[in-house]
Amino acid sequence: MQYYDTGWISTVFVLLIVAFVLFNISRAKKNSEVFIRRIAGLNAIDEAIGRSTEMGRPVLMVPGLGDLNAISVQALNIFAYITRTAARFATPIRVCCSQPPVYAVAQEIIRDVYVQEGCPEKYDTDSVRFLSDRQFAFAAAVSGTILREQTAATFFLGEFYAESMIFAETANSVGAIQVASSTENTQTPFFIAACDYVLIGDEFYAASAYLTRQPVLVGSLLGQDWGKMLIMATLALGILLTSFERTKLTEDTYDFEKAGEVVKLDATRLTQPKETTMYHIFNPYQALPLATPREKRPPVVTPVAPSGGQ
Amino acid sequence: MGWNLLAQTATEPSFFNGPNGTIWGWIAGTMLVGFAILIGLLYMPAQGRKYVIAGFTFVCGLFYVLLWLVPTPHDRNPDDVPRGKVEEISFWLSDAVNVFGGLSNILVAMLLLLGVFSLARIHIAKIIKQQKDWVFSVCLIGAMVLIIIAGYNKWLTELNMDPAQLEAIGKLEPNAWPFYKKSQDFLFDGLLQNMDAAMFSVIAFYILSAAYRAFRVRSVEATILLATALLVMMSLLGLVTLYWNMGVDLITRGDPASFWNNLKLKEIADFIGSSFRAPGLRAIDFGIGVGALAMALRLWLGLERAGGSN
Amino acid sequence: MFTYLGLKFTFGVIATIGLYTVLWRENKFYRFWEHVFLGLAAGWALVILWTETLRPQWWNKMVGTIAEGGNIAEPGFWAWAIMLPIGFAGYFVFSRKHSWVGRIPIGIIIGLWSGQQFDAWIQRFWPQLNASMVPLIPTDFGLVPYAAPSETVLNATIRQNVYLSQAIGNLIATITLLSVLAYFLFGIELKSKFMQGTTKLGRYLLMVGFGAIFGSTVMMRFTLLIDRMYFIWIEWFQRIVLGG
Amino acid sequence: MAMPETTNKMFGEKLLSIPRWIWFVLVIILATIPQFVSITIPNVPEDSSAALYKELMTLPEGSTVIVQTDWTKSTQGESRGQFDALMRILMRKNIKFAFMSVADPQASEVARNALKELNAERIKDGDREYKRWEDYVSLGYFPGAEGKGKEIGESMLDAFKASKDKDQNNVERSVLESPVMKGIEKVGDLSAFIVVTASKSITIALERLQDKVKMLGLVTGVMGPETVNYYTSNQLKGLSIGLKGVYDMETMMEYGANYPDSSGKNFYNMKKYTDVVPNWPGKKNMDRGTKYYLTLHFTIGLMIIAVIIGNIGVLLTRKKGNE
Repeated sequence: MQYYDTGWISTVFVLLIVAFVLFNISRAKKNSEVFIRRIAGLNAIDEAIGRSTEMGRPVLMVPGLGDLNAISVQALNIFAYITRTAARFATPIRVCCSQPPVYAVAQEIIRDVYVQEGCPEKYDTDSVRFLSDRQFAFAAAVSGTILREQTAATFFLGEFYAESMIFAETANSVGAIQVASSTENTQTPFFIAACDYVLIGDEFYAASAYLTRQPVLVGSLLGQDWGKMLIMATLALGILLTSFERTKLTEDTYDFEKAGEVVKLDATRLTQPKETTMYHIFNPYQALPLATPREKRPPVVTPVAPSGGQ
Repeated sequence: MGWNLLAQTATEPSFFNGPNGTIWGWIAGTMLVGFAILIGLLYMPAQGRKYVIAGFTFVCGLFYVLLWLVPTPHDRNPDDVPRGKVEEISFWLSDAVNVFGGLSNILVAMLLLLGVFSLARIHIAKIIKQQKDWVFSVCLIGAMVLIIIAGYNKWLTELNMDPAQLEAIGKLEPNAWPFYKKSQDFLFDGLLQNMDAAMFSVIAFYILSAAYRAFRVRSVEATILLATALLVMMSLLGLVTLYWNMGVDLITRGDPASFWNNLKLKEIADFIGSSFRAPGLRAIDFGIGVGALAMALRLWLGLERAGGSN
Repeated sequence: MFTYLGLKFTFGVIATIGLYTVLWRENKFYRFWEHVFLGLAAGWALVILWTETLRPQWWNKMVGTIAEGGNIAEPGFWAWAIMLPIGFAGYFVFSRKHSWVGRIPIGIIIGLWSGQQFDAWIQRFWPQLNASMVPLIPTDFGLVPYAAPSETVLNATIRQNVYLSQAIGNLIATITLLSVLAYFLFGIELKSKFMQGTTKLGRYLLMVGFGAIFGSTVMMRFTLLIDRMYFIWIEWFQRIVLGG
Repeated sequence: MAMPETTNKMFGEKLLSIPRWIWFVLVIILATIPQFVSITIPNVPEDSSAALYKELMTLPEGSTVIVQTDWTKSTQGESRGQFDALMRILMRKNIKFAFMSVADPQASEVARNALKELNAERIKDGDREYKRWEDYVSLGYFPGAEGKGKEIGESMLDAFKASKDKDQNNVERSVLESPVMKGIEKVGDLSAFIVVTASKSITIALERLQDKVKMLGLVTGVMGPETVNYYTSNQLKGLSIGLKGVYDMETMMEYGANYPDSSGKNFYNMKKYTDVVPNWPGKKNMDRGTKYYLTLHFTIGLMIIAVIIGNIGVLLTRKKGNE
């Protein structure tokens, strides 16, 4: 971070969101009876599993192409819930991973679920699979799996790219119920076109709180809401301020290189975008050159390798 | 800086480094110690475990958090000497980025074997048990072995080749390539790359069928989706745009300042883009961004166990 | 046709067609190519694992490298050796008893990722916030085209005026932005008609955006198909088979 | 009276249930045949492409840029065209460039091969050959875009101290000694940082470098919608999106922007800029983009027709239902 001029504001903004989340988590630990609005796609989960139980066909889960990060971890959290339900009905499951670390985490989470449900013997190590870390090899393999095993329910949750269309249409062609979500906005419309239920954007992060009602998750969800409201408020304020300032006549202009030195113009004119308060807040003035320059380190002499060096 | 393990910028010798070939002892020692600690961890009491993992996660995260919070040195040159304590820390941090930046790649790479191992295990088991489709498993394993041999063969051959010869081979026509190069090129460029492209282009078919099936005036949402998609698609076609705009020009009689110019296809598309698509996506991204931030916070502070199913 | 290139292209085409057959239905030919594809992908991953990642990023840093004439290009930092045991710990995931050790490398990866998010959030969203703060009050009420605020049309030297059409566009953009954001508030019970309306509107406006994305994505998908057809018909059929 | 209704209904149901394979066959045919004819289609370039063209044409001669290429065979349909157009401009303006890639280890090799062909084309046109080491170097492949992006932002010297390339006498040397990277210490010393990508790698680069250097992008149609946000918020100074972007570049290279043709009227007026940006007369400007753009018309046309047919079907059947 650069703190000079208005540079510190962004940091404070993020710290504020962080504070919201932490505060709400601590609050929710006391009382987790919080309202969360209905999310259609998630209510469909049980229906989907029920259907595949009747048909005796497997449930397919794909945590996307992403590396091990919040998105894939979140996807696995939802899959843990799905697996829990599936385990109760002894419905076969398939988890197809494209990243080794994600695969490792998936292995452990899914096994834990079966253990917690008291049926570790039902857990088949090969039901969680690593296919390929190569996008389209993965796509080919997954659609092959869908077609051969005739999955009755498919869950595509996580970071999906171009392959989303391949998965969705293939699953659609075997008549599977599909619940899908991609954090990549560019893929969401394709899921909307081809899937039965789609979690849009943020709903994906709300899912685990919605399903499990864990205080930590619920609290953090509320914190996120506060964060979004902070953003909305900032936007509203900024828009109003900018709108009025842009109607003001002015004679001044600012030199952005010289830390916003004021320069007089000969004629009055409307305020320019760059002269609004909001622009200044979001674009700190250039820092001036160092007052006391740093001294230089003497150049490094690269030593010659001893004769032992190969 | 010479004594700073994490600032691997300076090449002057220090306790932490040594020229190639002289530090095998140190390397072996470090590995032994590491494995010893690992074995020690296996006998760690259960209640302590989660603190170990949380500790690792926290420390690794902390580095980047500090990098963010500590003021970044302003116009720093590589041979500058810090002027004070704060700058010393910030210099040290920005040097250490070199090291931390690489860590997760190395770990992910080391875990890759895990994934490939599980893939191979499944298919070799199929072959041994002569299960359904075991022949295809043979193809899979075969292809894998072939490309590994060809790939490493090429790499090793070119590694031990003198630059001039390599350059000469680089100038050759593909038909005149030596075998080692042909074999690798055939498997990688001839098959793998082409299959990538093929699978990628399959999407076009699916998009067509999905659009035909899904883009129907069933609900308000579907209709909106359909209408905008059609408009934007048309605006991508130079010919359509041309004739559409000709039509508009009939209304405006070619007056560039006429209001009706807004009906030009490109203007409509731009309008949709800037007034609906861009802000819509932005809003989703704000949501996702806050969600990811909160999740990162939870994971970093160990508030949520990956796969928070307990 | 029977030169190296000829064979290479021919097999490329056969593989392409093999994968295309899945459009008809799942069949043995597709299954064959699917498995070959998987095998090659996995094998190749193992090749570049060492040549592209571990060797340059880990091994060379650990043992150091020698430049021309035996001088040190890079000294070796032996401490990198610790990465091997850590990476190895990941393989305990298969052991029922000690699987927790496998969480250590995972924990490190997640930690490194999480730490970066705070700065990344600012870098990514701070300018976007600012870009969303657009003026709504027009200073010029002329009915000029949406595209008009441009120097070439109005030969103004600096863009000062907010034109009516611009203001309208900005207003709609603002409504979209705020209502979509409102749609993603989960913890608030929408009692008031207004809020319910807003979120509904938000969802509709989202659909406009998604429609636009669909439209613009279609372009690329078809381009890739066209490129494949070029490969099959021009590069292979015309040049190799017909030898044109 | 009911008779035509029922026939309508049956017809409508027919329209609703056209089997997939018919569409598939049609699209294959339409994606093939137009490739054998060559017509140039009229075009109205996008703003973002125009901005990109203007920025590229105004780069100082002899300056150095970094070209981050993150595309391979699978997206060459779009990326190759963009890369070619970009390279043609850079080479004609004698701008030195350094390749790097973060998305795929193959990317830099694919780029080098493309460059080889372009060089052959230049020699055919009687231009000087673009020489490795003097005019361009390859910095290599860096997995872990995030980390690398940060390193580059901190210091070019550290970020690329390990990168090697062959100099004119085939000797492996540090790229930092090459004429291309001479005097480049901070990323700000580059005249631009250009990303040709088929993935999110441009976002990652933006997050880490946008405040330090002028960034330009050439992305695939899919990445377009989300990347264009960065263009509108002025984090990206210029952006070419997908095949349309390629065709825009090629047409502007042929006719210029704000630039009068023989008849004296401008081929295209840029919305954002008044700068007169000339064209490259007598050079090969129209290439892949032109070839594919015509075919694209037919395929997208088919798609539009498919959607329309489907909806006619819906309307016909619905009419009966309401009776």
